[in-house]
Amino acid sequence: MSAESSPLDRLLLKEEIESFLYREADLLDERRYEEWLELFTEDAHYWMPLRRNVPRDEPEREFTRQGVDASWFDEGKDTLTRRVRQILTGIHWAEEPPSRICHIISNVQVMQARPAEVDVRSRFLVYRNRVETETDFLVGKREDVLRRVNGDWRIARRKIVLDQSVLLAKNLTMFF
Amino acid sequence: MSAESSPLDRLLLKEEIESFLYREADLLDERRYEEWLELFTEDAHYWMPLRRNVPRDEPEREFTRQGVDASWFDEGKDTLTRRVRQILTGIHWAEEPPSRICHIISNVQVMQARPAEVDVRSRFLVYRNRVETETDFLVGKREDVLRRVNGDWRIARRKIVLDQSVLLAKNLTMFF
Amino acid sequence: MSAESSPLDRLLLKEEIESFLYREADLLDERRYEEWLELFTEDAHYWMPLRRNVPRDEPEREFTRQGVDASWFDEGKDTLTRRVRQILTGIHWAEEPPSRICHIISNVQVMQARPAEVDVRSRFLVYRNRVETETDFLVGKREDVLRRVNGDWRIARRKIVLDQSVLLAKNLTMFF
Amino acid sequence: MSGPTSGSLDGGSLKALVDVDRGMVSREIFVSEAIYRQELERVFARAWLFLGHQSQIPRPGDYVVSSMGEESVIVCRDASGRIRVFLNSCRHRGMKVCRYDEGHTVEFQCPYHGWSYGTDGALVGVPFAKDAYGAQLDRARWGLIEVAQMKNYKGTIWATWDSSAPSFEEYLGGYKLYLDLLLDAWDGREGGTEVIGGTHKWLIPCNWKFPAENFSGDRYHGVSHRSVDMVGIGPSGKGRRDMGERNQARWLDVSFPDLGHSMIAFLRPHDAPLAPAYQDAPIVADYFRHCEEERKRRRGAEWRLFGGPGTMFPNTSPLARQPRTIAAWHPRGPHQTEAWRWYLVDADAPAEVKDFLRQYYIRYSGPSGLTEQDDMENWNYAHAASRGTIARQYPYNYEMGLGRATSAFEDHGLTLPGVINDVTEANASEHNQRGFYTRWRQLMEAESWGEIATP
Amino acid sequence: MSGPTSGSLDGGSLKALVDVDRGMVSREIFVSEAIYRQELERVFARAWLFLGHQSQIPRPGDYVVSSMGEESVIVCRDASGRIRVFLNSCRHRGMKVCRYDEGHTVEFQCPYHGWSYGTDGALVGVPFAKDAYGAQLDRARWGLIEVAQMKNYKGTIWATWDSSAPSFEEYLGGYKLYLDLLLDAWDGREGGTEVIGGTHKWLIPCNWKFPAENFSGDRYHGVSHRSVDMVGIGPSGKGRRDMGERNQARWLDVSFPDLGHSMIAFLRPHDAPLAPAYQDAPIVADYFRHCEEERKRRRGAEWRLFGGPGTMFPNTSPLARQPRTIAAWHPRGPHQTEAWRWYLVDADAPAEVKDFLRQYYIRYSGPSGLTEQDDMENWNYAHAASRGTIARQYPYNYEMGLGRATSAFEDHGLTLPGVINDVTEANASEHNQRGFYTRWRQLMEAESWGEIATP
Amino acid sequence: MSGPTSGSLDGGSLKALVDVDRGMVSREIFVSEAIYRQELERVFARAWLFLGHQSQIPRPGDYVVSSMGEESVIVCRDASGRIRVFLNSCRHRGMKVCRYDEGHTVEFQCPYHGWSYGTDGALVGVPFAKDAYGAQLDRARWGLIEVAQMKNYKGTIWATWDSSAPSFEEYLGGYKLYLDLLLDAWDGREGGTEVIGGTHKWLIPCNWKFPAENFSGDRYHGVSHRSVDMVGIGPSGKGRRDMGERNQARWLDVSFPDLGHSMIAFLRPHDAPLAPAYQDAPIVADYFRHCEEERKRRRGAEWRLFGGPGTMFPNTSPLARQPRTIAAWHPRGPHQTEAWRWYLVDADAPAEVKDFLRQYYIRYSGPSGLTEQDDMENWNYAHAASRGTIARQYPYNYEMGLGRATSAFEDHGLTLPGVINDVTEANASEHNQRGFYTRWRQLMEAESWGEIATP
Ligand code: FES
Ligand code: FES
Ligand code: FES
Ligand SMILES: [Fe+3]
Ligand SMILES: [Fe+3]
Ligand SMILES: [Fe+3]
Repeated sequence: MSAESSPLDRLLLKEEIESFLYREADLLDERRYEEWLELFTEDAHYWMPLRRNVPRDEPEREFTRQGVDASWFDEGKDTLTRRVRQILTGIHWAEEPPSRICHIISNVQVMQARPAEVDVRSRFLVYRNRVETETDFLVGKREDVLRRVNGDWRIARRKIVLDQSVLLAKNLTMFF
Repeated sequence: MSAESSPLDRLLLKEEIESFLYREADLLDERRYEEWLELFTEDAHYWMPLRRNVPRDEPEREFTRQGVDASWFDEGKDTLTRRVRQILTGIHWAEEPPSRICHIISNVQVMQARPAEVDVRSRFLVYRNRVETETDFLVGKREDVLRRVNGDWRIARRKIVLDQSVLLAKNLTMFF
Repeated sequence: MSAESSPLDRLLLKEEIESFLYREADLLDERRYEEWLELFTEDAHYWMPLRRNVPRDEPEREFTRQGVDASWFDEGKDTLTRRVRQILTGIHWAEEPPSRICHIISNVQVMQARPAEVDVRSRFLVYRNRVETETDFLVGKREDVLRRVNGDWRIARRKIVLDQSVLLAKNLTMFF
Repeated sequence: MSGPTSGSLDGGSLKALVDVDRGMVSREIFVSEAIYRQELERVFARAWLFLGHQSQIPRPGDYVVSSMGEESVIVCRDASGRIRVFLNSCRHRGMKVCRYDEGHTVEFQCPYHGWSYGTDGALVGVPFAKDAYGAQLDRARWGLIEVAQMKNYKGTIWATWDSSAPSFEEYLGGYKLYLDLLLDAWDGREGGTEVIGGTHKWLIPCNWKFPAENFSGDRYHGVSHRSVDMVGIGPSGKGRRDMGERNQARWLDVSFPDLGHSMIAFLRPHDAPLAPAYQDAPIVADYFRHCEEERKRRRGAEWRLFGGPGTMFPNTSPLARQPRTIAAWHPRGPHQTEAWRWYLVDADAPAEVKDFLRQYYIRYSGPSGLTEQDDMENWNYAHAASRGTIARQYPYNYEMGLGRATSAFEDHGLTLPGVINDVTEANASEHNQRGFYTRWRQLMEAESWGEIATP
Repeated sequence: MSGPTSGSLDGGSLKALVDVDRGMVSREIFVSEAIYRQELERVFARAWLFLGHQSQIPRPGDYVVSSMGEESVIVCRDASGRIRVFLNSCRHRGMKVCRYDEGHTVEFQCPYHGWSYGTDGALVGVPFAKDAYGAQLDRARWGLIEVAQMKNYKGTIWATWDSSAPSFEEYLGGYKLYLDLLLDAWDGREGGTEVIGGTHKWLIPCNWKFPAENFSGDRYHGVSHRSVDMVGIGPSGKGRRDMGERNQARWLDVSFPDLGHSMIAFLRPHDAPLAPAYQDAPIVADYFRHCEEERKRRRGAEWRLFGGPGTMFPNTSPLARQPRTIAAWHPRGPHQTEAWRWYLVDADAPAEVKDFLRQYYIRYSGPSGLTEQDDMENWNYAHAASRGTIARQYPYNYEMGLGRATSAFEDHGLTLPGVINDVTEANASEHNQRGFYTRWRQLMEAESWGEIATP
Repeated sequence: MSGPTSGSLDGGSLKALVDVDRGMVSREIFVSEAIYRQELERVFARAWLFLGHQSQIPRPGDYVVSSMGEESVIVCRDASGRIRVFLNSCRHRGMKVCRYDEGHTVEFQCPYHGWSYGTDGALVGVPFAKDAYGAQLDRARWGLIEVAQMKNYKGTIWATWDSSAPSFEEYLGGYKLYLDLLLDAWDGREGGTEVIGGTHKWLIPCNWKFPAENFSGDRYHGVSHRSVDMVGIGPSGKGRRDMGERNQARWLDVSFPDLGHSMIAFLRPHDAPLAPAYQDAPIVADYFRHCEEERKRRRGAEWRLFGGPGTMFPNTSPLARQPRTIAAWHPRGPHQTEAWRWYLVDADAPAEVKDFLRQYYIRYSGPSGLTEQDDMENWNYAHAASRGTIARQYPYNYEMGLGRATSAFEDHGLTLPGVINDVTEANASEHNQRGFYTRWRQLMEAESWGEIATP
C-alpha cells in the first residue's frame, strides 16, 4: 500500500475490492454474463497458464510462459466477449442445460495500491454441477490488477493459477 | 444500503453481520443446536427449493416455487425445532454417531439495509464426514433477511440455493 | 474482546489478523517454508488430535487428549523446522515433485484479545493436487493463539480440528 | 463381455440363494455384480415400471425425462395428445437427445449431428439427408427406440420394454384394489389425483431392493423411527402420522406372491365411527372427514379398507395414506440406488389442504424428511455390512409370520384379494417381503415371459 | 484373472459387433469392460503410438514423460543423442521411476531402493550391488523395459511394444502423403515444424474411440459447432476457420481401411487462384501467401492438396490445417479418455505468426476451446447414453455414403493414394469411420501381427 | 457371481506367478481383481489376524471396533470379562450393529428393527418376539457371528474365522521369540506393555502386500528415507533412530517360510558394552539403560537379541524397537489399503518416558511421520506403475541374498529359531520377503488348512 495511507483507508479500500469481487461472483453464478463483461477494461488481459510437474529446484519450468507457450486461457476482452455470446446463443451444448456454478471466493488481499490501480490476490473454489450428477471442483488462486475507471473498479489483468496439471474436467466453460 | 450511511457505517455493519454468520457456523459445527435455534425469529422461514435442468431461456422453470411446489426444506421455527430435538434424542440414527460437519462461509454481502432489517447474501461449502469414509460436499448460496431484535440480530428469512439437481447425498440431516 | 475497545478498533484488529492469516497461506502455497516458520514463536505448539466416532452423549471421548494420547501432529518449532528442512532437501519423495496446494481460509474470528495475545478461529479447506490426478480435500477448523512480538504477529498455539476420523489421504505432508 | 446373457444364473443356484419357504435369502442377491447384471436384463428390461404422472405433461409437446432401470427415457405427449415413451439416446451415435428434465417442444434435435425426432419418435430431420444418405438410410427404421407397451393408469404412466410381457391389467392383477387406494380421490371417485410440482431425486448407497422390500411391508422397523415419534411431525402434532384409525383397525399384510406386489393395509371395524385426524388443521380435518363420508357412500363396505406403504414389483412404492406419495427405486449399480419421489393430492382439494399436505409430506419423506432420513442410514449400512466374505455366507432372516397367511380373507362378509396375513395381534410379519422375493426369483430364473404362467 | 489373454473374443463375435459392410457397429465395443481389456492387449500393445515431438527434447539428457495405452513412458535422448523410449516403472518393485513431466538428467534414480538407470535404460546403479547381490543380479537383464521399435518421423516420435509389428513406414503406408500435410513446412520443405511449449492434458468421460472416430472424418457434426460459427473465432474473424479455400475445393474423405488411417482432405481446382485467409492479421496472411507460392513451386500439382482433421490408427489425430495440431487419445478405462494436445508451427515462422497462431489454436481447441468444448459434451453424453441394457441392443449407424468410394481417384491427371470418397456434393460420409473400424476389427481378431497380411 | 469359489486359481498358475526359488514374483498378484478375491477367501478368512490390545477394553462391557479383511468386527469384553469377537453385522438384515469406534455397553441394539445382542453375542432382544415370531425364530441360532478362534497373547488380541486353523501357538510357532521382543517389557518381564490412546487409521492407494512385505524385512530402502536421515528425528537428535547398538551388532534377516512370519533382528556381540541411546533425554536414557540391565539379568545370553520391523503373516507388522509400534494392513480392494497403527510402551514406564516416546513415535510413523510419508509415496506409485498391460508381463525381482540362509544359526553358543540370513556384510537381502510369498502361495493354493502340513 502507499505508505501514507492510514489503516482505515486501507480497510475501506479492501472492503471496496472485496465487494467488487463478490459482486462479480454473483454476476457469473446468476449467468448475467454481459454485465460481467462490463467489469473488464477494454485492454483487459485474462490468462491461465498450464502447469507441469518439475523438480523443486526448477520452479521456472513449472508454468508455461505468457505470450510464448500454450495456456488454458490467453484472452483479451474480444475473445471473452465471444465466449459470452456463445453461451447466450442457447445452443452452446456444453452449457445447455446451464451448469450450476458456485464461485467460493476467499483470501482477498490488496497487495499494492497505486494512484489508479490496485494489485489484488484472491483464491477460488469453483464448483460446477450439471445435468444429473456431473460435478467438478476447480481450485486455485487469482492475481488481479484492478483499475479505477471513472469511479468504478475494472479488471485490467487477471492471472489464474489453477492447482491442477492434468485438467480434471472435460472442459472449461466456466469463468474464473 | 440506505443512501446516507457512510462507508464506515456500512463496513461496521458488514462486520457485525459477518461475525453473526461465523458465530452461527460455530454453533452448528459444535452441535450447539439449541443455541443455534435462538438465532431465528419466531416467524422465521427457512426454504430450500428443488432445481431442474431446463433450457437457458426458461429460467422460471428452474426452481420449484415457494408455497406451491415441493422443496428440500420449507420450514418454520417449529419444524426446525423438531429437527433439533430429534438429533438430541441420541437415537436419530442418521446423526448417530454425530457427523463431522464444517460450514465454510464466504462471499458475505450486505445487499440492503432497512431500519430494522438487512438483506444478506453468503455462500457455503458444507462438508460432512461421518463414520469411516462417508463424505459429502454441499455447495451453494444463501439469501438471508436478518432482523434486529432488541439489540441482537436474528434470522427472519433464509433461502438456500443448493447447486445440485439430483441430491448427491443420502440425506440432509445438516443445516445450512 | 477487551471491553473498552471500540468497534472500529476491533475491526482494524480483525483486519490485521485476517491479513496475517492470508499472508501465511501465501507463504505456504508459494512453498516459502522458511519464511512461514518465522511466523511461529520459539515456544509455538502445533497440534492436530485424532477423532473417534462416539455416542453423542460422550463428547469427551471424541478427541484424543493433548500430551497423553496419539495425534496427527504434536509439534514444537523444532519438529516443524525439521519438516521444512526435509521438504527443502529435494529428496523428500512424498513432496517431489512438489504438490499443488491451496489453502482456502475462511470464517476468521477474533474471539478474545488480551494485551499481547489474541485468540483466533478460522476454517480451512486444504486442496492438494499432485503428479497427474492425485487429489485430496482436507477440511476443518483452526484455533490459534497469536502473540504480538515486537510489532509483528506470531503464532504461539495452533490447534487443528480435521473433520475426518479415518484420514482420507495417504499422508500429511502439507501444513495447516 | 457383459453382453445380454453374461453371467446368467441357472435356477438351481437361485433356488439356493432365495429359499422363501424357509424364510432365508442370501446376501449375495444384494451385493453380487453378476446378479445385478442379470436383474437389469431379466427384471428391469421386462417388468412394468413407473415413469410419472400425466399431470406433469398436460399439453401436446410437453415432455418429462424419467428413468427405466439405469437408462434415461423421454415421456412426452405427441401432437395427437398420446403419451409416448422413448429411450433417450440417438440412433446415430447414441447421444442423449434430451438433457433437460422437462419442457415443451415440437421435436428433439440431437446436439451431436442434428438428427431430429418428432414427439412421436419418428426421425423427421436428417442433415444432408438427400445428398449424404440418399436411399441408404431407411428413416422408418431409425426412429427413437420406443417402449414395447405403455399404460396410463388413472393418471400414472407405466411402461415395459418387453412386448411379450403381460398387459398392465394382468401384471397389476388383484393388486388393483390396493393401488387404487392411492390413485382414487379420497372421496371415492375414480382417479382424480395429481402430483405436486417437483420430484425429489437423490442417491442412496444401497442396493435397490432395500427400499423396495422395506416399503413392501416392513411394519417391524419402529425402532428406526422412534426419534421422530418422540418429537412428533404428524398431522395432529404427535408421532409420524394419525394412529387413531389404525389403532381401531385390523392390520393386514397383503401380498400377491405370483405378482410380487404387496401392501400394508388396514380394515376398519364394520361398525366403528371415524377416528379423529388432522387435528392440527381444522380445514384439512373437515375436508377429509367429508371425503370419508363420500367414500363410504360410494364404496360401501369396501370403504373400510385403507392402505399404507406397499411395493408394486419390482421398484415402485405407492404410499396410499399418510403421507400420500409414490416412489421409484432406480438401480444405479449393485451398491447404489437413485430414489425418485412424487407427492400426490386430490386434484380438486382446496388450496389450504394441498398446502398443509405438501408441508407434511416433505417433513416426513425423502432425504430431508425427519422419518426417512433414518431409513436411508439403515439401508446404507445394512448394505455395506453385508458385502464381506464372511457376511455373505450368512442369509438374512425372513421367518417372521411364516405359514400364517390365508388366500381367503373374509371379514363380516367382505372378502379381499391377495394372500393375506392378519398381523393385528402379531404386530408385524415378513409375509410381503417373502412374496416379493418369490416373484423376484421367478423372473430371474425364467428365460422369457413365456416360461412364466400368468396367474 | 485379468491376465494377457483374459476374455478374448473370437472373430465370430467381433464380426457380429462390427459389420462395416452394412454400416452397423454395436455399442458394446464402446462400453464393454472385456472388449476394452482386449483393446489394451491387441491394439495398444501392438500398434504404433504417437509420443511427442523431438523439439521437446533437443539435448542429450533431455526427457519428457508420455503415455502408451494406460502406461507412462519416458522419452529421452541418451548421451549419444539417440531418442529412447522406456516403460516408466522400476524393474525391482515397479516404482514409477520418473514422476516429473519433463527435465534434464544423467540418470533416473528410483526413489524406493535407489536402483538407477542411464538415459539408455541400462541399470547403472544398484545400492550394495557387490555385497547384497554379488553375482545374483544380472544387470544386463534388468534395465528399463524399452519399446520394441521407435521412429522419429519428421520430428514426431512414435513407438510400438511389438517387435513383430510392421516397420513405421509400412504401418504409415500411403497415408504418408497426408500426414506430411501436417508435418512439412507450409512452404513445402520437408519437416521443419516444431511444437509450441506446453501440452494440453485433460480427462473426457467417454471411450477413446469417440474422439478417434470423430477426428477420422466427421464432417457431419456441424450442429455441434453452430454456436461458435455464429460468434466467430476464425483467423479472418468469422466462423471457426477460413472457408474460402475449402469452398472452392473438392472435398475428399480419404481412408486406408487396411491400415485404419484416414483424413479429411481437400483438392483445389487446378486452375484457381488462392482464396484469401488470415484476414485478421496482414502479416500472417502475407506469410501464408508466400508459403503457398513456395509450396506450389516445390510440389507442383500436389500443391492442390490440403488437409483437415484425420486419425492415424489407433489414437493419434493430426489436424493439418486450421488449427494445426496433433492429438493423442489415451485410454483410461472403457469410460474415460485422457486427451493430450500438441500445437504445431513452422519452426522458422516469424514471431508474430507463431503468436497469432498460438492464440487461435487455444481459443479453438481443447477444453478451453470454444469449438471443442461442445465435442466433449457430445462424446460424454453419447457414451453415457449408450451403456444401458436396452441401448446396447441397438447398433450405431454408419451407413452414410456406403459404396461410393473409389480406389483410383484422379483429377486432371493428379492421382491420390487411399480409398477416396468425394463428398463435394454429399457434404459428408462415414467412409473414414468405416475404414477405422475395419482395421480395428482386424487387430482385435488377430492373435498376432503374423496373421495380418500387410497390404 | 463373485461367490466363495469364484475365479480360484489352481496351483499351476500360482506357481508360475510366484517363483520364490528363482526370486521372481509376478506383478499380477498385486493388481489382479481375481487374485484379490481369492486372497479374501483363502488368506484373510483363514489366517490369524491382529485386532487390538486388551488395554483398549479394560472393563466388562468395554468394546472397540476393529477390522478383519474388509469387514468390521466388534471386540468386546462380555459380562464375565472374557474377550469376544463378533462380525459387526445384524443377522436379520445385516445392519452394522455398532457404528461407534469404541465405548461401553450392556448390549448392542440394531438401529434398523431393534434386535439386540448381548456382549456375549447372544440374541437377547427381539421386538414382538412372542407375537410376531412365536416359535419360528430359534434365537440360539441367530446370535452375532463369532470368530472361530480368539487369542489374547500378552495383551494383544488375535482371531481367525477358520475353526480348522492351527491354534495361535502353532500359527505363531518359533516366531514367538521375536514377537515377544515387542510385547515383553523392556526389562525382560513377560508382557507388561500397553498401547497409547488413539489409533492412527488412514488409506493408502496400494495393494496391502506392499506394506506387509516392506515391513517383513526391507533393509534396502535407505534411499526412501535419506531426507529424514539428513534432518534427523531420532531419540538422540540424529538420523531416524539410534544406530549405536545396531552398528556393533550382527544383522539377521529372520524368516519362517513355512509360517510366513519374519523380522529384521540384531544380535549384540557377546562381550560388548551398551551403546548410548536416547541422548536427547537423560531420563529416558536412564530408564532404558536400567531396563537393559534388568533384561540382561533376566534373560541371559538371549538378551543379546533385539528386533526391528517384521511382519506376522499375513498383515500384522510388529516393530519391536525404535519406534515401538504394531500395524495392521487391512485390504480395501486390490488397489487400496487401510492402515491401522498402535503405539506401545511399557505399562509402568515413567510419564516422562511415555511422553518422550509418544512424540518420537508420531513424528516417525504414519501419514504425518517424516519417515513413513515417503514409504506411502513409494507404495502408491510402485503399485500404480505395475498395473499396465506391459508392466504386468515383467516380474518383480527378489533375488537379493538367494541361497545364503541357514536353518541352524549359532553365535557363541546362542542358537536362534528360524531360517536366518546374516546380512551384516551384505547390508540387506530379500530373504524375508521370499519367506512371506512362500507362505502366501501355500495358503492360496490350499483348498483348506487340512492340506497344509503344520511344521
Ligand atoms: S449422435 Fe445424434 S445425430 Fe449423431
Ligand atoms: S522399486 Fe526401484 S529400486 Fe526398488
Ligand atoms: S437389521 Fe438388525 S434388526 Fe433388522
Ligand atoms: Fe421407514
Ligand atoms: Fe468437432
Ligand atoms: Fe520405510
